Formats: sequence, C-alpha cells, structure tokens
Amino acid sequence: MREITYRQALNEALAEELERDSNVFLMGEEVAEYQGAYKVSAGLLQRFGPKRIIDTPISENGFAGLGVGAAMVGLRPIIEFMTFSFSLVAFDQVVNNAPNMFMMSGGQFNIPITFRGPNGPAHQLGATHSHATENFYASVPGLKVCTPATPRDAKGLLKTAVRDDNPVLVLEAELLYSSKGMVEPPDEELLIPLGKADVKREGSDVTVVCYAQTVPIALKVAAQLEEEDISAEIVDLRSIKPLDEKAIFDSIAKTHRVVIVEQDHPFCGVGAEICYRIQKNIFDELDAPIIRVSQEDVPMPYNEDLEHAVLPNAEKLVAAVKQVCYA
Amino acid sequence: MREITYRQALNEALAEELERDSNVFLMGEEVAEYQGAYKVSAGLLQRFGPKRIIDTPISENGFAGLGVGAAMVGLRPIIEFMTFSFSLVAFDQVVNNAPNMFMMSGGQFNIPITFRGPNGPAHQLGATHSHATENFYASVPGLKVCTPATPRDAKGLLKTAVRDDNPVLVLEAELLYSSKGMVEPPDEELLIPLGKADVKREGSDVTVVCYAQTVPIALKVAAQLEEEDISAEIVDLRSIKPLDEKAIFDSIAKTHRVVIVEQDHPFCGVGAEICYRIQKNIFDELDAPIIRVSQEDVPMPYNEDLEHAVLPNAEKLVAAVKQVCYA
Amino acid sequence: MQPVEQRDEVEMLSLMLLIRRFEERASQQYQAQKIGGFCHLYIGQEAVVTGTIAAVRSDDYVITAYRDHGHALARGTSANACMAELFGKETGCSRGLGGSMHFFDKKHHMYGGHAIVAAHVPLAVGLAFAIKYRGEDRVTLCFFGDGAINQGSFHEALNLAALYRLPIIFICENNLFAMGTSVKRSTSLKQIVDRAEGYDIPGEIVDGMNFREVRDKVAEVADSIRKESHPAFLEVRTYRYRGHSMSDPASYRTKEELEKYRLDDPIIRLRAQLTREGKLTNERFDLLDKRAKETVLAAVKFAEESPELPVEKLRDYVYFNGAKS
Amino acid sequence: MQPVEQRDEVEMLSLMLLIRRFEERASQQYQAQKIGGFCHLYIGQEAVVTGTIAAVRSDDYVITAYRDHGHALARGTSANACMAELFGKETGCSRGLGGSMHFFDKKHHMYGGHAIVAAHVPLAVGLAFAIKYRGEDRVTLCFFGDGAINQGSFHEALNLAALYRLPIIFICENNLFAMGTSVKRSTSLKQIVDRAEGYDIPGEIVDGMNFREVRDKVAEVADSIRKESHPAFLEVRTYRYRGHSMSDPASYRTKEELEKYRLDDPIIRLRAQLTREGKLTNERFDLLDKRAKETVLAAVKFAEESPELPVEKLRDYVYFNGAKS
Ligand SMILES: Cc1ncc(C[n+]2csc(CCOP(=O)(O)OP(=O)(O)O)c2C)c(N)n1
Ligand SMILES: Cc1ncc(C[n+]2csc(CCOP(=O)(O)OP(=O)(O)O)c2C)c(N)n1
Ligand SMILES: [Mg+2]
Ligand SMILES: [Mg+2]
Repeated sequence: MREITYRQALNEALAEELERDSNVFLMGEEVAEYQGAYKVSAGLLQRFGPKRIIDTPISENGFAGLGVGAAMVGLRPIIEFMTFSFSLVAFDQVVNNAPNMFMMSGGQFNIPITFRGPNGPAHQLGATHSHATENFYASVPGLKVCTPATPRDAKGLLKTAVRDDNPVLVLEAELLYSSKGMVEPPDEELLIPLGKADVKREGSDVTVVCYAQTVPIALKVAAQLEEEDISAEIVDLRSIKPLDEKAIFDSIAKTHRVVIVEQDHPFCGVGAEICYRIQKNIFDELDAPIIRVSQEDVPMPYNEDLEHAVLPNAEKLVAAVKQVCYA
Repeated sequence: MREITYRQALNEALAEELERDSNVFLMGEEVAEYQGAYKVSAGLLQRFGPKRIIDTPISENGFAGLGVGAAMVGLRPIIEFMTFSFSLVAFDQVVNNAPNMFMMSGGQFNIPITFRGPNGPAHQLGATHSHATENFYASVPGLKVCTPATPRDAKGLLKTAVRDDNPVLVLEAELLYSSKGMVEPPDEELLIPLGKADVKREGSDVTVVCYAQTVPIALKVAAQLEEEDISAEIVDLRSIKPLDEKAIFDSIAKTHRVVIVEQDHPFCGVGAEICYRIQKNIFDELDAPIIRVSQEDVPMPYNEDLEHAVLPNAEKLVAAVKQVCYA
Repeated sequence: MQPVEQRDEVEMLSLMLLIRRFEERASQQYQAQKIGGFCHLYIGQEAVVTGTIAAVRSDDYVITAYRDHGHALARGTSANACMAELFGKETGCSRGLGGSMHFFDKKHHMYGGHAIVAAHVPLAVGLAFAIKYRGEDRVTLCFFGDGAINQGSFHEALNLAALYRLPIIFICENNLFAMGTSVKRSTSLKQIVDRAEGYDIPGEIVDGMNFREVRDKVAEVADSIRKESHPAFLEVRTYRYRGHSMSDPASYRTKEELEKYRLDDPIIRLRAQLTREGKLTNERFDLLDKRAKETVLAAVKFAEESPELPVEKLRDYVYFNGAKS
Repeated sequence: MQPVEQRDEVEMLSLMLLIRRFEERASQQYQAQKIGGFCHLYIGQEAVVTGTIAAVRSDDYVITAYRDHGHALARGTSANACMAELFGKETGCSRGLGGSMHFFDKKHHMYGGHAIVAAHVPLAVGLAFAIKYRGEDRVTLCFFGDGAINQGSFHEALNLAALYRLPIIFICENNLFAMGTSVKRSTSLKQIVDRAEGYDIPGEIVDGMNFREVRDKVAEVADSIRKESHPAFLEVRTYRYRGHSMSDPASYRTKEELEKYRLDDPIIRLRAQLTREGKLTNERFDLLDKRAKETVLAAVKFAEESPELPVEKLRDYVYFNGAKS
C-alpha cells in the first residue's frame, strides 16, 4: 500500500483500463490537451494519444449521446462531465437513451458506458454549479450509481464501472480530489464491487449512513462523539445503486439507531429511500425515528457562511446523532 | 355544479386566465393550429389569436427557456410540454434557470411561469415515453409541483398555478383527460390552493396516500375493501410540493396504518419522502411499517401485460393494504 | 474496400410493396386493437429507405426515428418479427418490449427505432465514431424527420460529426410536416439543406419519390465517404400519405396536396420505369404484389400465435449480466 | 421612437478604464481570498460591452454569461455593488447570493450573469419575445462566448428568434478560446459568423478591440431592428488577456499571441484616437485613470465593510411571496 490522492487514484484507474482494453476511450471537455479541468486525466493524452483521449466542444448532450451510440457497437466510452451540474443539459441522453436501450431492444443492445466527473456542491459556486445529482440518477431504472469517498474506493469503483456492461455513473467529489489515502500498489489489480458498502468505522450506539463528501464529515463527528461516550458506526454506502441494504440493516441490528447524512437535497433524496427500506424491513429494530441530515431545501447561495448553513455539516450531524440517541 | 371532463376543466382554466390577464400566454408544440396534441387547448387560438397561443418547433429546451426569460420581465407564460417525458430535453431550463433565478438575483427576479402537460405512463408508449417526473422536479428547491386527479382539482390547481409568482409544474394525467367530474359553473371563480391535500374518501382502518393516476385506483380499491370490512381513508395529495404533511399526519393519527400508492419509480420516489416525514414526525402513531406501491424499478416495456405488471395497480394496492392491516 | 453488391430493381420494387402492404395491415390491425401505443406509418416514403438500402452495404449502420417499420423491413428484418413486435410478442424484433417506435435488429445492423425527436442523432454520430475508431470503411445512415432539425441534439451532433470528420450520412426525410406543423412554421430557412452549411457539411436535395435518384445519390455520397471519411447531409423530399400517427386525421393539409403526391407515388413510378424498359410485366407486378400481401398476412398470423414474454423474465432486461445478447 | 442619447467618448473611455481597474482589483482580492468560487475577468474585452452600451438605450435589455463584471459596470451597476457581490455581501448587486458568475441588476436592465454555457441564450430570446409581445421598440443584447455556439440551447434559441422575428442582437464575444479549446477545435466552421446563415439571420464580423467600430455597428443594427423587428448576429473578435478563470495559467497559448493583442489594446486605441483628434490630453487621461482606481479602491472598502445577509433571511429567497422585488 502507498498513499496517493483521490485525483491520482482516478487517474490510475483510467490509465489501467485504457491500457487493458483498446475499446475504452475517454471523452469530454478539456480532458486531453488541457489535462482535465481538475487534472484527473493528466498525462493520458501523452500516453494514449488523441484517438483515445478526446476533447469535445461544449456539447454535453451531443457527446453523451455519442458515447451511448459508440457503446451500442461495443466500444466502452468513459464520458467525463466537467461537473455533473452540466450533465443536466445531457439529461435526456443519460436517463432515456443509456438505461432504456437494453430493455427497448429486447436485450440486443446493452450499453457499457461510464459517465464520470465531480458531483455535488464544491465551494461557493452558486446555485447553477452546485448540483448533487445522485437522487435523480439513482431513481432511473437501468442506471448504476457509485459515489467514492476515498482514493482506494475511487480507483476500485471506477475500474469496476468501466468493466460493467451497463451504464454506470461515477459521482466523484471535487472537494476530495486532493485528499490522500492508502491504495494498493499499481501492480495489484484493485476492483471494488458495485453495491457493497464499507464500514469505515465500527461502533455500537448509533449507525451513521453516509457517502461521498459526507464520509469525512461522519468520521470527524464519530471521533468527536467518542469523547462524549457515543460510539458511532460509520457505514459508507460507496454505491447508491445498487444499494447495500444488508450492510445498513446489519449495522442497525447492532445499534438500533440511525442517522443518514447525504449531500443531496432533502425532498426525495437518497436518505428518504434508505429510510423507507429500513422501516419497511426492520421496523422493530428501531428504537428511535430515523433522522436525515442533508442540504436545506433552498438553491445554493454564493455567500460562504450561507452556503455552510445550507450544506450538511458536522454540527448538524452531531445534533442529529444526539437526537436519535437520547430519543 | 356541472359535469365536465378533466380536459374541458383544463381548457376552461386556460381560457379564464388568458381572459383575466393579458400577460398570460400559452406556448408549446401543436397548441395553436392543431388545437393541442391532446386537445387541451382546443378553441384557444380562435379565441385569443396567434399572439397569445403560440405554436413552436420541436425545441423544448428553447421554448422553456424563452418562457423563463419572458417571465423575468413580468409576462406569465404557460409552457406546454406535449408530455413531460419531453421535458427531459429541457431539464436544465426547468431545474436550473426557473427555480434558481430568484435566489441567484438576490430576490430581484421571480419567475411566474407554469409548465404543464401530461405526466406519467399512459398506455403502451414504451420506455422513452412513459416517464413520471414528479420526484425529479419535487426534489428541486424553488419549484412547486401539483398533480390533479379530478376535473375540479385540475381546473382549480391550474388557475392557481398561473397566478403563482413562482415556477409551478402542473403534472396532468393523460389517462384521465376524458374522465368526468362535477365542477363549479364557469361564473364561479375556482381556485384550489397549492399544498392542500384532499380527503377523497373517509375511512378509519388504513390511510391510503395517493395522487394523479393512482387516485382512481385507490378509490376503486377502497370500495372493494369495504366489502371485506376494511375502511380505507383516501388522501389525495393534489400537490407534491409543497406537501400537505398535516393532512397525512391527521389521517394516520386516526388509522395508524398507511400505504402510499405513487405512479413514479420506487427509488427516491415521492413515497419515500412521505415515508420519511411520517416516521420522523409521528413514529409512535404507526402500528405497522409503511408500505409503498409504485412502479417496478424497470424501464417501461411496451407489451400490455408486462406494462400492467410494472405499474402500480389495484391488485398490488389491495395486497399492500392487507399487509399493513394484518401486520 | 468491400464492394456494394448491385440490388436488382425488381427486388427493390417488391421491397417497397412489402413495406406498403405491411403498413396497410398494421393500420388495420391497429384499428382492430391488436396493436397498442403510438403507431406511425411510412406509406408514401418507401423510396427513401429502399433507395438508400439499395445503395449501401448490409454491414453499414442504419438508425432512425420512431417511423421505423420501413427501415427494419428494408434492412432485412422479417415481416414476422416486425408484426410480432407491434403485437407485443416475444418473437418481435425487440421481443415485444419496444413496440412500434422502438424496432431494433442487431443482426441486420438496424440500431433503432428512437422515439425522442432527434435524440438518436447523437447516437448515430457515436456509431460513426466507432467506425472511424476501428478504422473500418462502413458508413452510418442516420434518418430523421424535418421536425428534428430544430432540436439541440441535432445541432450538437452535426457539429461533432463535422469536427471529427465522421463517416455518416444525415438523411432528412422531409415530408413537409412535423405532426401538424409545416416546415415553414418550424424552421427559419427557405430550404432545410441550407442548415448543413452552418456546419460546413456538404448537402444536397434529393427527390424522395424517385427510387433511382435516391439510390444513385446515396451511392455517390457513400462511395466518397468510404474513400475518405466525412459527414454528408441529404434533404430527401417526400410525403406521408397517412396522418402523423394512427390518431391524426391530418386535417391541416388539403386533399389536393395529398392527391398531387399520390400521382407521384414511388411504387407507381418505379413500376412504370421498369415496365417501359421491358424489365417488368403487369403479370409479374401483380404476382409480386400478391406475394407481399401473403407475406404480411402470414406475419399477422405469426404474430397472433406467438407467445408473450413471461413476466418472470422481465427483470432480465434491466441490466445485462453477461448472459444475453 | 425614443432616440439613443449620444454617449461622450471620453466618458466611454473612463468606463473602459473602470472595468479594467475593477478587474485588476478583483484579481488581487481573489488572490487575497476575499472572493470565492469561480472568477472570470473581462480584461482585454472592454470595448465589446462598452461599444455596445454606447450604441443602445438604457432601457434595452442586456444579458450575458458568467464573464459578467464588465457588463454590469457598463450598464450602470456601481463598482460598490459589483465588488460587494464578489465579497458575498448583502449590498452586492445580487445580495451576495449570486457571486461573480451571477450578477443581476433589474434597475439597470441587466438580466444576468448566467453560468451554464449558452443556457441564457433562450432566456434572451424570451426577453426579446416580451418586447415584441408588448409592442415596444427595445432591443435585447445577448452576449455569449465562442464556446457557447455548439450548445443545443444556442441552436434552438436562434431558430426561435428567427422564426418569430424577435428584436435581438446575438453578440458572440469571440476571444478565440473556450477555456483551453481554440475555436478551430470546437467549431466546424472557418468563421463563426457563418453559423448565422443556418438560421437565415444576418451576421457580420466586428473588430472587438475597436470601440468605435463596435459602437457604430451595433447602432446601425439596433436602429434597423427598432424600425422593423428582426434578429441579428455579430461575431465580435476580441481577446482575453488573463486565463479563463483565476485558476487557469493559460499555458495553451503563446506569449507572442498575447503580446500581439496587447498592442491592439482597446483602451490604448481609443485613447490614441481621442488624443490625435485633440479631444484628450495626457493629463486628462491620467486623471480619469486615477479616478477609476480610486472608485475601485473605495469599492473594496465598501465591500469589506458591508454586512452579509443574515442566515434567517435566506428562506425569503426561495419563493417569492409578493413581499419582495
Ligand atoms: C423531444 C420530443 N418532443 C416532442 C415529441 C412528440 N413528437 C413525436 S413525432 C413529432 C413530430 C416529428 O416530425 P418529423 O421530425 O418531421 O418526423 P415525421 O413524423 O414527419 O416522420 C413530435 C412533435 C417527441 N417524440 N420528442
Ligand atoms: C453546459 C456547460 N458546460 C461546461 C461549462 C464549463 N465552462 C464554463 S466556461 C467554459 C468555456 C466557455 O468559453 P466561451 O463560451 O468562449 O466564453 P469565454 O470564457 O471565452 O468568455 C466552460 C467549458 C459550463 N459552465 N456549462
Ligand atoms: Mg416530417
Ligand atoms: Mg471564448
């Protein structure tokens, strides 16, 4: 194991999959000559050439659709959205063409495509540039959605996504691109299955379900709560769809209390779905109502303090945990 | 009161609002000369002329944005999507521009626009044409979403939507366009507030929360269950956002059991959000886990029997009600 | 470079007859409620797809919109598989899961059947991208209607195809109407073909009621593309005799206009040409027509008797697990 | 028809100076981390918006993309309100809720400040639609970059504007790059202006480094539009001296290229013209520049000292309840 950044981990995943399979190509805005808006694709143009690392005009709908078409005849496109906020102009291609093709064609055309890029609020980008799209995409049948929070998960999930024969969205966390973590050496194949959550910290009093940008928040809070003798178990979903129900249920069977901390909007957010499944399947295990911590239901303001107030954060999570513990 | 169809009710609402306020105009594909793909705008071109009833090319993103821009300077556009499945190509305008403008401009530009058209699966239209978009749009801060199930609600909600100073989506039910119901005479102003649910049938044993196309299913099931001595209370949400929590909670306080029947997809669907709010706010009122009946999590197949199997339907609802009652 | 085999014109005439008779039956079966959903007929436009197919290779890629029955039949999908799809049967070209608007046939390089206007144009560019990526000399044939050219996806796709110089022919089947909207009410141009200039893509106007003109023009363009990859645009002028879909009375146009085009019927026209040249007798024509009708009747019977996909199997069509296709 | 009041050229030169000095300060304050998010500077392009504003009425509608500081200042938004917005303060032109990319000023008919590339072009067409709907003789001025012309929304908007003959000038600020992508790598055309032909919209190329040429061309076009409503397209050739945003080193272009354009600087150019014509002395110029610098410094102080919107008030900015704006 060695320590690398989340950005490097993604870069390694891309390089390894491009190396392994000549049907894989990377396409998006500024991915080639500019080395990626966030430098995730740094060095790839030099290594794999312009045929496989392809810059596009600002035409998300067009190149997302191009990727789906190329996938119909067996190529394995990796389509980068500079951020998933811009995937909204390509929404129809991602939710209508990619996931429906297999069903509509009676099983003739599966779409082995990966859509990736940073998702969720970054820092003071304002309402148009701060979209967390996981609940949109997870609600669409035929799509798979993963949300890595660590360099290791980022590398392992992206590689798995590229090898999956269905459309997979890898929702990266811009704020974590420079964060570091231990990852297996390059010569060791690292594949992390979709639909497997990961207990990032064991605990006995309360389960905190989190993913992507909320994982570091949850870990920070867990450490803090320990001093107050509250033992929190941190369950990192890693994949939103398929969802690892069992991991969630197993943890709650231990703690009987749960808080879900998510980065999307509250109304019909990911946490709502998880809450439904918990109460439906293990109603009697719950000693207190489930509480969610998410964004406030308001468009993202630019002002830094206001943005902080809108986002899920440590203070809110601490309060929520205490509420379920002392309920 | 007189009996008219859901289609006529919408048509009256449009005519009355066009008559009342010269800033109101209707724009969309085939709304004028063709009299509407589903004839909802029949006669309006003849009555209000081409300046206010405007046909467009097939450019949803373009004319949705046109509407938002016109609303910035005080016009009150009614934008018809031939179906909300086609709103997906205009997604960015609806979720990014319309609802964010007021916040982003520091309160200078509110957007008094109505987006309307049929939403949800109709009959054998296949995966691309059967989208239920309510959970997408309800999750967006700054939007309001209503889903009328009866002619009276259709008229009253659409009129209210047009007068609202914010972006409102009126998600109509194509399968109900020809259904009939009692509505106040034209000379009586009919306005139904957004965010007010309606108990369509009183009951004491179980609460069935429904909206749009699932309301007639729920009423049919309630009648059937009565013969088996199960008294179901039917709560028609009418609006998804704002959501009338109180009406839901009040009913459950009576019945202590609830089934949510929705027309969207299960993952992060409207029912998930309602479930979260119920268990969070009135956890102790529940005598059984909440159960949802929704579409199956698969792209919509064309075949009629398979479509029926994917949709929420009476059989599934009956089974769900019995499950919560005998739990 | 693999040569384009010459397709016999009489054979192509029977293909047009097959499409015509298939659509007439489909219409009748729709009225008899054997077919559900939306159903868009190709009657009147047969020469467009037939002429195109006659000019290209069987391994070239074909993709179109929702008015797709003719394209599948022309590509080689059996009338049985097409009719069964309309009936929603497991024996259908999309196993009854796609319906009229979503015909697919991988074996015959028919990539759909797409119902969101213009959303398949980027897909077509992706097919062409794959051809160039693999260094093949195939051509992608992307059909769409006159109503599709005002969608953003059309615009982005054409710019991408031109920028990357991809092997694709954009074939605009200009039948003058998008539902009830005539081209002059949808498009700010005197002629659609001019839009290709905005992308520096060569464009031409073709008489879509004339089989031979379509075939020869497509052959010429496809040939140039195979020599050196580039996109091309053809505005093919045609006409649909029926309403937009089965539910459209088409009251937005005059009987006279319709009659004018009927006189120019692509089938009558090719028949006349062949007869004049002594390549076809009336007896032979009647026989071909009789065969087409029989084939379609047999297809109805086949569809009727075919099984539906069992509900338990539906889940196998959500995610591909390596087992299928 | 209300006449366009003549704007004094020296005044316009000071406006360009104000924009230039404002952006320099913004850059410095960004580095000092007083400003967050993305920040795109307008330095080098000043003549485009200044020339345009000098040619139109104060009640004409202006809308642009995220590189919007210059447009707000040119429209009349105070340097205080602009700087305060960058600082996220309640006194900002968007109350600190929009930030650099989302400047709005209703009073001065500045309709934003829009950060999704080309998504504001349909909004602009809506503004123009409202003008025609109300029978007014205003003109909408829609600014966007060269990178915006390959978005679907651009395409749909231009077709709609042409179809409805709306009073709008599409002003493409062609600064040769969209982030690191040069126009020739993004657009399949020799020159951008040709794309307007695809919509039958009259288009012209304008030298964006020359204040007078921009002003006179816009005046001519706006005048023709006020006489009889129609859309027009201007490809205004300009150059941004800085990187795309504060975080971009702009290593995709050569020092030489940058220097070439600096020699053509719009401020130097107008200054020289005015001096040659005896309308401006060096002393006067230095004074104007000094004033601009002072104004901007004062703006920084104002922004520093301004309050932020209290959290409790945030909810008032989600839905309009008749109370505000
Ligand atoms: C994005 C989108 N908007 C609207 C529709 C509804 N619709 C289906 S076909 C059609 C007209 C298309 O006309 P054209 O492209 O000329 O093809 P034609 O029907 O003439 O073959 C419309 C508006 C759709 N399917 N997709
Ligand atoms: C739909 C969308 N895609 C991508 C981006 C990211 N982005 C912001 S600005 C920009 C380049 C735009 O260049 P241009 O239009 O030439 O304007 P300029 O920056 O030169 O003023 C890109 C790709 C975005 N904001 N919106
Ligand atoms: Mg047509
Ligand atoms: Mg530029």
